[in-house]
Amino acid sequence: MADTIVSPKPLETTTPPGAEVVLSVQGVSKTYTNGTKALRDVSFDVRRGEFVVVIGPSGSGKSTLMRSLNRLVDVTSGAVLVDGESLTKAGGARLRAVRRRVAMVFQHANLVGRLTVLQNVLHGRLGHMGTLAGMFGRYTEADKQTAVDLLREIELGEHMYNRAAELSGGQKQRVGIARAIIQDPSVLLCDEPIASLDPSVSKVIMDMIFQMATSRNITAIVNLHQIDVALRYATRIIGMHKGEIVFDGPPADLTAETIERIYDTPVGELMIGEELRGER
Amino acid sequence: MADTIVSPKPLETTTPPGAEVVLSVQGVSKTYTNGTKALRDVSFDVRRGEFVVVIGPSGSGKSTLMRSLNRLVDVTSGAVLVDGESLTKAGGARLRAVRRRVAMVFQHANLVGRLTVLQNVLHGRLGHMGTLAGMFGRYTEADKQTAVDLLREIELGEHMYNRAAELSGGQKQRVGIARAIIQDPSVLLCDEPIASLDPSVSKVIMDMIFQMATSRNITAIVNLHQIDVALRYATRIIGMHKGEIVFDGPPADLTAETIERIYDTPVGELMIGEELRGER
Amino acid sequence: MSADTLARPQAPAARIPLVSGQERRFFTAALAVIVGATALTTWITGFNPLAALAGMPSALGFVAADYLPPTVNNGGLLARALVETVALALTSTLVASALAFLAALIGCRAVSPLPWAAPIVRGFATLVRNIPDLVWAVILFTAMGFGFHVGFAALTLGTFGFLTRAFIESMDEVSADTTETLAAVGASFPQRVMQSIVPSFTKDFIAWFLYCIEVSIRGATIVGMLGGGGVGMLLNGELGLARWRPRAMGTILILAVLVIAVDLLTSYLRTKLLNPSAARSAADRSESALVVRRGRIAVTQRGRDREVNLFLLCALALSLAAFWPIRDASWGRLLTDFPHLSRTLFELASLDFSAWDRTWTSFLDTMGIAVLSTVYSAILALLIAPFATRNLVRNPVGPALITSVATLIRTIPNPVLVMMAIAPFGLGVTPGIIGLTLSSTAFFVRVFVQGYEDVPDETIEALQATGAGRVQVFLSAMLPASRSHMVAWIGMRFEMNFMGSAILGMVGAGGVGGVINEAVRGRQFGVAGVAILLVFVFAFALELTMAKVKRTYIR
Amino acid sequence: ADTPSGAQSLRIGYLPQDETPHFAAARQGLATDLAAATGLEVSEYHVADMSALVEAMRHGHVDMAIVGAMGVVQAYQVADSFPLVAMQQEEGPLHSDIIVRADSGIHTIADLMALDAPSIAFVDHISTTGTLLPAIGIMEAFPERDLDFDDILHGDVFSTVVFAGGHPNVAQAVIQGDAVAGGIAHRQTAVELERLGLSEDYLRVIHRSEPVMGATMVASSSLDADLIEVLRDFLVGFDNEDYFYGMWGNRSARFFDTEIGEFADLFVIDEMLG
Ligand SMILES: Nc1ncnc2c1ncn2[C@@H]1O[C@H](COP(=O)(O)OP(=O)(O)OP(=O)(O)O)[C@@H](O)[C@H]1O
Ligand SMILES: Nc1ncnc2c1ncn2[C@@H]1O[C@H](COP(=O)(O)OP(=O)(O)OP(=O)(O)O)[C@@H](O)[C@H]1O
Ligand SMILES: [Mg+2]
Ligand SMILES: [Mg+2]
Repeated sequence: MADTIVSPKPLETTTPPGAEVVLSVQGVSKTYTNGTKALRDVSFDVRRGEFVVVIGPSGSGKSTLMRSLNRLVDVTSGAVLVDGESLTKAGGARLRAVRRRVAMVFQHANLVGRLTVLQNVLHGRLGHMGTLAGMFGRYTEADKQTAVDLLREIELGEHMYNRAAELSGGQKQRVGIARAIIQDPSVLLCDEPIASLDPSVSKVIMDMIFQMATSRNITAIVNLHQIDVALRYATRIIGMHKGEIVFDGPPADLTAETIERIYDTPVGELMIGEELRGER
Repeated sequence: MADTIVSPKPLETTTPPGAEVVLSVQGVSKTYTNGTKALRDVSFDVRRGEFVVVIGPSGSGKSTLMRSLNRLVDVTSGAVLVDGESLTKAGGARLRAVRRRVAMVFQHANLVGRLTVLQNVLHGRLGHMGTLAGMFGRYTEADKQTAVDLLREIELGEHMYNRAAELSGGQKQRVGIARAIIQDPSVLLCDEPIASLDPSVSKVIMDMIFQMATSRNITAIVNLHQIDVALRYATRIIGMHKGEIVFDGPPADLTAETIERIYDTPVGELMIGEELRGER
Repeated sequence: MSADTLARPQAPAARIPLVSGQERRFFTAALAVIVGATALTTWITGFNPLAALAGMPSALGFVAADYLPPTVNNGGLLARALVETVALALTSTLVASALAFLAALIGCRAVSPLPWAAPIVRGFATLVRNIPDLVWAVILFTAMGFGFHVGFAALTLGTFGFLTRAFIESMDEVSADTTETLAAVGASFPQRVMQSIVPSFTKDFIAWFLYCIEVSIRGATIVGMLGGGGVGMLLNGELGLARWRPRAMGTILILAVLVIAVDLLTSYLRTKLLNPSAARSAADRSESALVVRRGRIAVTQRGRDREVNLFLLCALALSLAAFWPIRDASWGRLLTDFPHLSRTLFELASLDFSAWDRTWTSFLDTMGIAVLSTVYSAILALLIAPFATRNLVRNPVGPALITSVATLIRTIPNPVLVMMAIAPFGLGVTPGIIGLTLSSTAFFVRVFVQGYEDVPDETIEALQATGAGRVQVFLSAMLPASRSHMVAWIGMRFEMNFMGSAILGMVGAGGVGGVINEAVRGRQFGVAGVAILLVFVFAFALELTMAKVKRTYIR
Repeated sequence: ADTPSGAQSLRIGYLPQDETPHFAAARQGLATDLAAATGLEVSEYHVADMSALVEAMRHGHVDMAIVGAMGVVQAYQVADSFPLVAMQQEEGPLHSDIIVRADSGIHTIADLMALDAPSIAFVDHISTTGTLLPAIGIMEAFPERDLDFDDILHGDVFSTVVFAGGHPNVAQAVIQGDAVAGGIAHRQTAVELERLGLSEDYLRVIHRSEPVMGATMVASSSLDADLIEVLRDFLVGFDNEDYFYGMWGNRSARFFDTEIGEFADLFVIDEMLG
């Protein structure tokens, strides 16, 4: 059994400093119309191949950050650059083109329940198609074949023609990942992809995200609540607290004090693995 | 900080064999109308003061078991005895009287969102009231005072008059616990009380359940997905697999093999703390 | 939390309140408004609920003496009229729902490609919706002549206004998440519509479509009474002479059978189509190999949505076929006569306040009818509905019985109910109040039952688990949990009753509708314009108030 | 009148009139003068529908009402009421017409019936001048066909029958072409033509009935006999021109004494209705 217990992480936990910057967040702030300051002057760069995990308590702005990275929320100030191109200013067709390079996996997968699994995966190709073809679901045979292969790879081949609404939570999430991957993105955003999944399913999903991202050299940014999971996969951890980044570094640097600062709670009061409780 | 890292568990992890049996499950099976066999001949006794955690993969019958303990589902065969009284045969007023001794905490708290926190807590008293008084929400001042005190104890005093729907997930769960406790039960059932809560909140909730149960000498039975959490609180663990009990014993006896048997998955494939991965 | 609410429990002698001061004040205020409005309108109209209750037995006696035994005079004629009325309902619902879908796409802020146009679409829908269908019918009949084409236009307009709002609300709910997801993928607006909104929305679309068919059959009957033809026209003739009443009853009963059949069929379709059985989907799982048709990979399984698609196809075919019985209508004139409409609207807009006094007193009567019928029917339904709720009553016979009586009452056109009430209760507002109370009680029973049955099982279980009895569970969980649903329906029905009472005047029960009818017949459009404006302003203010109350207090 | 004989109050019912420019104020003229003359408290009800009004009279909710000729028959038959006074206009008695558009090339009922798809507009099912008399005109034009009302109103004599709900609406239906012909009270045609700004000869009359009784005040038999005489005298002598202008657009109209015998023809028609 010992051979199954391998850390999924590549040996070098820091990214080659030479890799190019894929995503650049520059002084981003977001104040919602009700006055909530969800992000306060957040800046960081992400390079190709990094696997970044964002942690932080509820309401610290993790989701808001994610959603500003593909402009599902418009930031109040600052700029987001994807592959050097500004997302903040793009509009219409250019916005669509940038968005297609940033894929997103949501907490509840957000599939269209009445469509088949295959159709849901193929939605990932819409950004690459002409409007008319996309409207009527006239996907190319090549795209369809890719989708079928991808579904087989994630072991959902036999559920291809099921309605998405009929799947279990973990299966839905796998479809969500396939939809993101078929988009052929540079950046993969995942917002709490394993919240409320059971431990065996969580493992499958995290492994899948990790494996898909590394094998395709996609940069991943993942929001998580589980610190131990974060430590197991991340090449870099960003800790948020009240809309600000209070930690940004390799997992090895995440001390108990830092965790306390992020969660504003003594470590003893957190439901985390024993190994994090003392000094590391 | 070291002083915060105390195990919440009392030192003796096995229950005094002399304590009386509070709950007795005798050969219970449950087949749903669609043919699913959710429980197959399940038997066990629980004594006063035990803190039992039930673990098992999705669909193994944990929720069904819980719900047959207060007859929210009718078992197909077998018997459940609470304080020696058969739940299976009781009807009408007697069923209500037995139910009042078995309180339940649900995964999503299941509060009536439109009522105030105080009203939701007081629902726990309905089983103790005459129908007429209960009908018009005429709770006694003593009950109301108890509810207020309980809410202060769980630090929700200032949310007393908030609508339940306005609370966060963790706060809702605390109200659900208060509603169960005010019922003055012999047995407290909790069905995945911390699924989808963040780690700091999970800790608060589990501590609260543990503290409420031990301080009032209430027997607790808790369904959990997190094995590490189970190990931290349980005085006894029951492992289920496909409707059957495949493990029943003190946490110390839960080996990696047992875990594999319960989850039907190599330990390496489970998202659980590192300390469980090797032989214990 | 303000300090005063916290302070109270600490005072030893004081009773501990269960709700906050703010909420208590809101409920006190709401109760005061309702009691005040009831008292005021009782005073204005002189309606005596006890006398009404006491008069009920003799009312039934009169109805029995005049209307029974039901007879059918001319079966072929009746059959043709029924077909025409159903055809009118089907075609107008089809066209209105297609237009409303397009309008909702623009008007729904979450998905609109033209956010700036959203308020305009909503505004137009509001304008259309807040003028009763029958007023539209009268305006259109006057401007564009008579016949099915005008009845069609009036019904389509009314349904359009209603459906646009309903669709916008559904779209806000069902597709926000997935539409956003497709936006994140880089999909364009038309792609989002076809790939996310349309599939997610099918369910609600079908539900609303079926609901509107039912409502439109009633609407088509009443529009028919005014000049639209069909069974309403026939009924109007049969009500003309006292000795023809049994014929009218025969027609009503056959209409009731038809509506109940449509009702049963639609609720069967609703459950069948909208909640496909678990057994079926489990069976589907086995047939899962890759399907390649003519060298192309299939993205759906053939027959996957067979039932829903079949339904949509049948509905479309039937609605199109429904143009056949009314094919002789002068459809072309809808276009050629359209300019006449602008002249009539212009004449209406040349407001004439010379009959203001009478308009105002009639308006107060209308208000009285609306307020009192809503209050009394809500009270009646609150008492009746629990006995028709399947998760409360063990024996299914009671609920079934209550539901079918309610459906029968809802079938009888309001004007006919009012006519029946004239004999025992005399003229004026009393028969109007009684007629509307009856029909809205039937309505409330249905929606309250739906609300109770929709309360999540988990909530009910949580209460059962505390040892609470059935009555306690009902009062502590189901009633509060469905409160906002009930308040929303009561508000909506008040709007409907207000417009309904405005309409009643047009067929014989006084109120502001009488002024409109009389003025239009006397070709005094300016006077009618004032009355319509009054109705619109009030209905619109009511809608805004209800929306605000819902947003602020009834989350 | 709570106790009909010892009446303290008098309740008058009105139907909507199709030619009423100033109806509300005008009616008040009668109520005020009548109250002053009799010392009774006079209240008015406005009822939009003849059968509802007759229903109200039948059950004692209304003491007097102004109705059309067919309404008199109904009130007599079912509501135990009788005609008190009828309205006469100076320019002569009331007729019922069948009208067509002047440019239609139709001059007689026979022309109309010779069309491929003859169509007609009526007021409603039981209007004397707007439905029944025109229908009788058609029956009499084809005695050999032995038609009855059902054939004309619902049968296949016409390819389309429009019930327009009011006299002006009938004129409008003919003008707009909803129906080729229309049945209408004869003085109504001009009113609608004037509103639409059309010349008087835009429409042609192809059939005109014998004179009929116009608007008639009926009274309940349960009223005190002395009171009935007081009322009759008052109404016959009533000369408030504003009232007559308001109600019928004619200052010189007046009420005249009438009795049930003058409605004999209408009872025959009622018989024919089945
Ligand atoms: N649409 C919105 N309008 C107003 N405020 C919002 C909106 N969305 C989020 N917020 C607020 O912004 C803050 C950050 O929220 P966000 O969802 O980004 O946090 P999070 O870290 O993702 O939390 P969680 O762990 O609960 O998902 C919170 O205070 C939240 O209440
Ligand atoms: N009401 C029901 N009708 C039919 N089958 C049911 C019903 N409830 C549960 N089941 C089935 O019974 C089995 C046991 O379900 P149960 O909910 O008890 O499992 P569980 O261990 O609580 O799972 P989870 O961890 O997902 O909550 C499953 O196969 C489930 O599909
Ligand atoms: Mg979040
Ligand atoms: Mg469960």
